[in-house]
Amino acid sequence: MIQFWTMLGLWLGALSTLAIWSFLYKDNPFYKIAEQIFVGVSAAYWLIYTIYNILIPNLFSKILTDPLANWIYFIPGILGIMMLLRIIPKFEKLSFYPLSLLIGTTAGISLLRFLKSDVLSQTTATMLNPFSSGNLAVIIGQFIIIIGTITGLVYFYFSKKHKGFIGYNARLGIIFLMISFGASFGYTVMARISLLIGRLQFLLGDCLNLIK
Amino acid sequence: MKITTIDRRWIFLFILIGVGLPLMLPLGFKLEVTPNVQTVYNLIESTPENKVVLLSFDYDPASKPELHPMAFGIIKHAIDRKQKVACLALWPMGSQMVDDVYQNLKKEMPDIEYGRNFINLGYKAGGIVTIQAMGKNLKNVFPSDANGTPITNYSILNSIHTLKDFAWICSFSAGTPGLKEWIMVAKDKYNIPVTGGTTAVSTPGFLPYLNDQNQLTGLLGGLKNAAEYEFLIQRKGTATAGMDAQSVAHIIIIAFIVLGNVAFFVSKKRKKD
Amino acid sequence: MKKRLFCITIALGILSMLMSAHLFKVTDYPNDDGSAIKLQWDKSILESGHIELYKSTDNKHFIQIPLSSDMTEYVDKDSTFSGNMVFYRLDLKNHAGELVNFYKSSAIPKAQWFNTDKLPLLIILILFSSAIAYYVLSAKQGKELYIRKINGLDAMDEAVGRATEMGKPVLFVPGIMDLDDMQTIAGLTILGKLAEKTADYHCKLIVPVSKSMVLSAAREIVKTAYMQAGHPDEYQPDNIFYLTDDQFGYVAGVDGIIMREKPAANFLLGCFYAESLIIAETGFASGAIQTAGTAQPSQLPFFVASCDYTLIGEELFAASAYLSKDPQQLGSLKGQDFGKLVIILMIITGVILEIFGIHFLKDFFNIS
Amino acid sequence: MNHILPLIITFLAGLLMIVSEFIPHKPFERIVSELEIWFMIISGFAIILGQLSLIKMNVLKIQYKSENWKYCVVTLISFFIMLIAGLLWGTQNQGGIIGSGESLIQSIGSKPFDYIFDNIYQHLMASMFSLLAFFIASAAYRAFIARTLESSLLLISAIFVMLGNTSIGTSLTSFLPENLNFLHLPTISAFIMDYPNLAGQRAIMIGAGLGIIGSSLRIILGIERSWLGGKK
Repeated sequence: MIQFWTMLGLWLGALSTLAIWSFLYKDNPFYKIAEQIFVGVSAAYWLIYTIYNILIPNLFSKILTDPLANWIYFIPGILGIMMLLRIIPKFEKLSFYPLSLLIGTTAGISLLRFLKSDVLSQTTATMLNPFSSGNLAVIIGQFIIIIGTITGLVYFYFSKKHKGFIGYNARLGIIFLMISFGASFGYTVMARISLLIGRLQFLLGDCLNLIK
Repeated sequence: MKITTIDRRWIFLFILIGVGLPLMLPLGFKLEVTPNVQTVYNLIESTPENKVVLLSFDYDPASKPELHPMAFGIIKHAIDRKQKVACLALWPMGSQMVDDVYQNLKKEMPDIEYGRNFINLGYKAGGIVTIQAMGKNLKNVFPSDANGTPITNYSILNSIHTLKDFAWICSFSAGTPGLKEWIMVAKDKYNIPVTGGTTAVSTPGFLPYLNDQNQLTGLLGGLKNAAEYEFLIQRKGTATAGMDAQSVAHIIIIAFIVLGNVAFFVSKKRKKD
Repeated sequence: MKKRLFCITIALGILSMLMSAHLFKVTDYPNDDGSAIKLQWDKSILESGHIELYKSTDNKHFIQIPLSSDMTEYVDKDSTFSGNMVFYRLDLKNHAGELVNFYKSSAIPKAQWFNTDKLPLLIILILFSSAIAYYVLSAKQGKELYIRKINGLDAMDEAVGRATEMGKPVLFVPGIMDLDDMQTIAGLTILGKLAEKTADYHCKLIVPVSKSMVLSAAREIVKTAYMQAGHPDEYQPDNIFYLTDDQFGYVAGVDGIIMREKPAANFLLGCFYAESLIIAETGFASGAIQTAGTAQPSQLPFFVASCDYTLIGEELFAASAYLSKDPQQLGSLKGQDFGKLVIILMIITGVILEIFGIHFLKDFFNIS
Repeated sequence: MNHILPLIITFLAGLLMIVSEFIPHKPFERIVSELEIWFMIISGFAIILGQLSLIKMNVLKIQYKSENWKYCVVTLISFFIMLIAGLLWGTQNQGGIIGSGESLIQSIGSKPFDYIFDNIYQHLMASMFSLLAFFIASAAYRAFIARTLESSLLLISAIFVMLGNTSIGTSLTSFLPENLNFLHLPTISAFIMDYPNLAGQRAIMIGAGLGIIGSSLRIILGIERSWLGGKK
């Protein structure tokens, strides 16, 4: 019995893969079916996931076992229900309250997080002594980092026209951005081909036994 | 110009074939063996017969494509050199990885015998604390193997009391706990040669350990190094096939880029004329 | 004689206490909420054997704290600390396990009201915020503010116009993250402006989303935009819909929509991960004009490669100011530019100081 | 006017988050972690909203027999099968309403929810993800044409890095003598990754960081209120 289900599983996996890939040729009924199954199954998956891993442990189990000690969780519970009330047009505006709490929290957290980890730490990382190494390539490289970062920032300057000295720097900045884009593109190719290798190992190896 | 508007489905087809074929028929592109890989190979090659070695499987299925071929190659090499292989896992799923490698090895190597030259000790929680405890007394930490059979039933671990009795230790590591913990305890404290295999992403973090003190004795980092190892032990495995597929795919992409540029310049010239 | 011996014993005792204070230091852990104590001991202690650490709240009953043998520092985090004195004893044992020596010390855990480690962060925060606030206020008083051209946004009118002519819809994809990502919010702000345009042109606007809260916000934004454009009756909530929370499930759905509805203009603005290229390439194959924008450095190359216009990083956040030309928004953009100027100056000063071996500036702003 | 209270809530929530970063004293840290749980709970409720939208849209399409309506039946069926499987027998780690389905595990090998996850969902995900291998090739073909200075740079740095990362790159330049090591493709590729690439990434990160700081401040101060729909 279990063998049948394992076999069926392999078939389902292979069919799913081929149906998705068929999209590369053109949109077709097989892709449409796979797409709809994907949307349906994954939506239900995340719903079940949320119920079991977020709502039950963080809210329901707390409120049901000891409502008095956990009274504070009635607040997010009520806010959550206010969110749900969007379904009824009359109460639509109630969802603004939970939304404003979330957006305010998000704004506060992001402000600090990006100030710290993206702005300040990247700035201090660029404060380097270009001559710290005896290796010529490293010295050139460190100069490139300093100049590239500064001119890249000039490119993002909005309140001045990009001409003259600023324009010159901004142009240099976009050159660095382009080199950077090309490099990350090239670097990612390997990882993306690996995904295809993984799929083909499943199809050719696990399903068809063509890989030794 | 027709060629600039080439149907992109041709590209898709080329990529599919270019990746698929080498997987079935590995080409075995010549690989330059990097020094770190050669060091790992030499370590195993120079270990005397009948010594027991320890392999730690610190990864889960997500890192299987990269680390599995390494584990397979190193175990095969060690058994070919008549060493005895003990495996354990610091990650819960690691024990299944050991089983998987063992099942595949058995197909290729009839002289492998569970309990005589191979054993799966299974998973133990605790990370670095577990390693330290093994440094004091191995059999207290692993009284039985992964199937629950007492290890005294098998002959393989007769001569092993603590970590120090292993000839070398290798960790296939996808994160924490993993290779780093093994270096800290097994190498730094007990001075046992430690080597390892890591995913390409985490490799840079281990390079500082390849130093004068030999905190790491060689390292396999990513699929490319795994393929080099397969080249050294002369076995075209999944890493070689994977690396071949990578190379072919890269060549195809570059060829199409060149084609696109040629077509662009030809059409530009014609417009001028 | 006895007296002298007594004196020597006392002196030795004091000496050993002084020594132990030097060798085994126990202090309040700084900049915390009073739930941790920092213990440090000298490396020389470890040379003559192994150590065991004990702690007590009443100086009578000691319980052991597990340590690994090579540590010289330990932070005792205990949420039950109540501001009373805590006592610690460090036992030194030889290889046979016999007690050779011990050191005792104590400390009171305290909570602080300001984390002094974060002073540089506060300085920069106040500097940037006040710059932004200053420019917002001066803009409010009617000061003219210039903003440079942002390519992708100028093309928005053209793209919507083209879609209308062709009788095809416009597609907006706000990325796969929830409202807790500022990129999503920035994308939704642009959606508002886009919706005003599609309302003006009477063009169909499709917005598939991947997170329910984004669904609520997007509907509200589009609804208001249609009201402001004077076409509240044309707002169709069902054109803004949820597909699934799953990254690739969402992409599968979006790809399907692109191939079936064949929108003439795609706007991909928000937080994108690996799905960026799948959507952009499918959009290209369908022949749409594509404008993309994200602050994810890893995905920008793919948008640059396969879309007609790309908003790079900060340009995504400048878009709402650019499109609305609202003086307050433009003012805050000017404040951001001031921030950039400060950073460029900091880098240049920092590099010069580093060359001369002065690490003060770098160390000051290095917040762990 | 009914936007005043939400704007005040936003302001206070944002301010609280910022202030608590600098105050280690109780109870600030606790409030922040508590709010994070609230966030999860509220978005947990919101997810139901999304599912209702999904069901409604599909039902409407079926009802009005709009184009491709038959596929909407597939969506609904797969949604409910997965949902019911999860509710009745639970998932790998949790039991469901009618238990953990031990007898089913005996015959299928895992719970129905996990069976669908392992054999359909996971494969769909991996296949969709693997489309990138094809698309990255077609995007490269189209974009990497030396039309302008910018696109030439894009092209050159991409090709160097691509070649440097595989065995072909190694073998192409392996004939070069040791003292010309800096011309080896892997060396050039590593140089591009470590320096110019890093510089570009940094500029984007710092710029985007400032953009996020600016937008966050605008939201906290109530200048940016498009998420509430209204302008003023």
